Amino acid sequence: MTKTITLAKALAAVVPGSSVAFGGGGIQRKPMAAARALATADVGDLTLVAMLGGPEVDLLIGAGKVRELQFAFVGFDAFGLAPHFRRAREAGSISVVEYSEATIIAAFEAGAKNLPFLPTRFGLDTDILTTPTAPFRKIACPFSGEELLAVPALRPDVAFIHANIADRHGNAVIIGDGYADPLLLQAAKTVFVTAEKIVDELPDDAATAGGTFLSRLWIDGVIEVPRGAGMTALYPDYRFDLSAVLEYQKRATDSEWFSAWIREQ
Amino acid sequence: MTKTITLAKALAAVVPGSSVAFGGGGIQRKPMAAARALATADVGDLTLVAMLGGPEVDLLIGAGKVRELQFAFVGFDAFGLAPHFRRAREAGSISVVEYSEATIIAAFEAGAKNLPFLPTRFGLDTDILTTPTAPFRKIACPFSGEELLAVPALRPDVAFIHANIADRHGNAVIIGDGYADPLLLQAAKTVFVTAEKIVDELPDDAATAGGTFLSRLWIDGVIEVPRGAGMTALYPDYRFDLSAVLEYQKRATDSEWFSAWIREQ
Amino acid sequence: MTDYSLEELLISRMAKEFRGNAMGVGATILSDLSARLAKALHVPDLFLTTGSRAAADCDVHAKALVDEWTLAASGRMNLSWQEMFHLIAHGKLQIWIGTVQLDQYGASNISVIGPWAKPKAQLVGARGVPDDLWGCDSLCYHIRRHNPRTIVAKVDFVCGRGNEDGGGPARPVRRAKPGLVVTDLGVFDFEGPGDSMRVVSLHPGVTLERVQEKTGFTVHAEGEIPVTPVPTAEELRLIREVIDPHGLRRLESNEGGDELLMDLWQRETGAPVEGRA
Amino acid sequence: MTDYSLEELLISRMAKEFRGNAMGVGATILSDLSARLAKALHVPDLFLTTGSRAAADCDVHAKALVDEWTLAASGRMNLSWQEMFHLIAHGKLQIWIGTVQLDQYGASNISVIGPWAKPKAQLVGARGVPDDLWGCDSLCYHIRRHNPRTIVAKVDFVCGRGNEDGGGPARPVRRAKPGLVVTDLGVFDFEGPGDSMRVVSLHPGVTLERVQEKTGFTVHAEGEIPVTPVPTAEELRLIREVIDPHGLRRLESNEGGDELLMDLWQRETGAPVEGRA
Repeated sequence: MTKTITLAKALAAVVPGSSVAFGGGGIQRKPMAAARALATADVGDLTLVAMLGGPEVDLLIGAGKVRELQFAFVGFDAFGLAPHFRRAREAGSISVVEYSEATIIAAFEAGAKNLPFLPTRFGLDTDILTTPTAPFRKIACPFSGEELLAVPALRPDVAFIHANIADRHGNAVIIGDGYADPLLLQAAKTVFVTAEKIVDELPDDAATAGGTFLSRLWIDGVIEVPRGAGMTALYPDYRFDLSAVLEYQKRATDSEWFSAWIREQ
Repeated sequence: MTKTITLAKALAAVVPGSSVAFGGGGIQRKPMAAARALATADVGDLTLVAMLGGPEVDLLIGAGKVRELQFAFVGFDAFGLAPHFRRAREAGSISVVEYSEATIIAAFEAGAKNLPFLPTRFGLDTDILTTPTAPFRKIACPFSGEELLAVPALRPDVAFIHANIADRHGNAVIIGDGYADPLLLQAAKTVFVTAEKIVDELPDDAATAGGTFLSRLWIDGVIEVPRGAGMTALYPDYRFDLSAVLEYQKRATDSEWFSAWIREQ
Repeated sequence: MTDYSLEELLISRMAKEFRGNAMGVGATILSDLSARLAKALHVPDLFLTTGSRAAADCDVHAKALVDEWTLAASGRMNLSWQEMFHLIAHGKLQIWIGTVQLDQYGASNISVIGPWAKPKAQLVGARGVPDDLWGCDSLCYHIRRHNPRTIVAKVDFVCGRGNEDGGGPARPVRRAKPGLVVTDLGVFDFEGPGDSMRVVSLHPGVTLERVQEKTGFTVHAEGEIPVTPVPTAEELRLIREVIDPHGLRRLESNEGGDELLMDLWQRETGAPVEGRA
Repeated sequence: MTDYSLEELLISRMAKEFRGNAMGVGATILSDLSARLAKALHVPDLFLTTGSRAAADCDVHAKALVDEWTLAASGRMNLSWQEMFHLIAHGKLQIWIGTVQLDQYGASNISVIGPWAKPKAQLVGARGVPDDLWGCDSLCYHIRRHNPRTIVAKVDFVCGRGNEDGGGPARPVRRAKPGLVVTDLGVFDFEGPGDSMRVVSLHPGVTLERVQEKTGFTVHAEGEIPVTPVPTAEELRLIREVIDPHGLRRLESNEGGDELLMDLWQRETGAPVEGRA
């Protein structure tokens, strides 16, 4: 039973108002091909979900596709801030729900467990609890009475994860840092994996054996997209494209440059 | 900084009244050498914790070391029931706290997260909630109101886990089924790993790469114990010793045979 | 018609219940063999976790007493128990549970016989049954010997919940209903009055009278009762040549016992068993 | 006395804070280099997760812009983020956070400048700071430019909590206290009146007056204020030859910028950079 599909077919699962999540972190292993395709698709009013957002989030904000962003971080790691995200926030043109890393992981983990919430201690006593959109509630431990934070489950409608390699059954392997992807995978209602390469059977070699295995039982479709992480890095396939990253940061808010860039796929 | 110690030194961490947990499952990868050494040590009144108890639990009950057992299963898998466990329960001579697999995993996971409890849906509507020693409480989800089960954390004082291989830093690899050991490892206050072999550096080969890696940060001591799983199986090092298993089941409650067997290490 | 054993009939019948893109967990020999048969026959994308979580999503192999040695080569992932329970929470589990007691509303018990506080017989504990209850569409059961001590009016300890409360209060996640039951006499479900046990089919040669006599309550039966379909030649070939050439299924028959175990062990390991037992 | 840069002074000072058998997480270049220096010098069992969780518990290597390529060979585990947060929950984290704002009671902010609802400047978001707060003994901070906009009376958004509530209510698990702070002017802690900021040492050539002038509130100072110890020859050798031969630390200096980045990139990859930017 093959789960190999096209990117177009995967994108069709995103409808106006959908919540769409992206794996990877910062400028590492971002599903850039999927995000760029989504930016030119006829669908908007999206809620984006990303623990550590990067250019994929920024370009969708720039393309006007985003109503709300649920995030713990958006940036280009050591290479600076995200231009469209900055501009949109400073203009007040998108809604945001601000998590921390551990609280958004708890939200994914609640989804992965098919539970409505999970308790955590992370985030207590900080201002992520004080924002008008904060989704958290304080609860008391039913045994000890300790004050804890209840984090409601996040169940994104569609998640895109980029992997190094996948098989036709829908299994995939991430060789580098898995970030929150294994939990996002389990929390999302529909999951698409873009992979550099789709093979008949995953190799059982040292390179993939130390990686993060994503089971076909969680995955609805796999799409072969060479260089699917675009200008972000995919260990060990390619480093990030530093000139492209720096150019994007400089020029992204130039609308002419940006609309040409978005289409150049 | 080596974490290599002796079994005697590890056993000294167990004091009267300690809660002691064992990894593995049924008759797979049981820390039998550690359990047999504990059975002849001058320490009793123990609380044993095992998701899937096997001969290690049975022999400690037989040796009169156990006041209370916290468990989801005790048996010899396809090869029958545990003789001392049966006898002790039917005589009412030990206290038991009965979990299911998922609820004891939730208890370990709460411990792993350093939280006082975790919610779950598993176990609802069954009689594990009705026993006089049941540790659970029903709670309402603070968001949806859904009835859930709160499982308090289990934090065993000492855990013994048997692994295929460990390094002197305290890292270890389990090649076969990890059972609940990765979470038990994180929940227990003190963790000892017995391993077939201790090496300077863990090999980075196909055999170990697919296994479960246990980090030195969780582990207080590693002990080299060849055939440390005794008559239970350790993939891929040895199959279980079927004649020994069957003999134990037949003769364990013969006190003369049993006290000779316990000492025959 | 080819000759077949009761175990072969049961495996063939049990195999029909699996669907694809989900786990078929083999916690007992018969459930394991039935999942393997299903995958070999008509559910190629069944996700097997027979024997070991470390060799999950493996291909169909011959069943062994120690499966890891044969399954590891084709196992596609090392499935952690944590992830397994996440899969279960998402309804991706299918299982035939080998139960000790089963009652008229489909509650099951593998923990204790008699009062829990001081049991007449301590069995293995509730194990994963209270969990499977929240991760399956339905819980299917097999019972080796259908008699009034195994098929009872009310179980002594509820591991898997039955229908006596009509499925319990309305909840966002529905608990599994008791599904099919196979015994040495027939196939049953819980579509009788008040969701109680009902005869689905009787094995060749078994009468309804014998079932009633061997059951601790009155089993509902309606209309013409079909005969349980017997295994096809292809099913028998797969069972005998592919998934169970050593004959582990005999452990579930009257042949079961230490001698058969030792014999299977010798076949499997090639080594003569030491004369310790 | 050997010549040294400010960054080298900071790395040397920061390295002194690590203890063994716990993680030293390098989320910024300076924190990463300081953890590597600590491991190379005096904390051999420091658990590094520099650059990538997939190459965790690696040996000391030369820092690179893309660390995975160099660290993977010696990384001992693929540390999942879930397990990382379990380790953090058990207090096994040590981190120097590069903060944007820090206030007189040690609260930190990397999320927004100005009102959260419509910020004057959107930074990166709270990231892991609200979490580290519950997994460290203390949260240490570094700030590149000490001035009244970075060291402020009160942060605009609390990512890491400060001492203004005396540590908050009594709890079974204590939240981290603000620990040391290093800036381009000196080293500070929060042992001043009411657990407010206090001068620990001033970097060579820096006066207390300059610190007061550059701080958005009055920093507590008492007695003879020591000079921050300067890096030893051995520390400088390790920094320059072992952990940062390419000189990534310069990104934290006034030299930082696209040109330096491109130069480092070329050294690291050996390839000339395409003239796209």
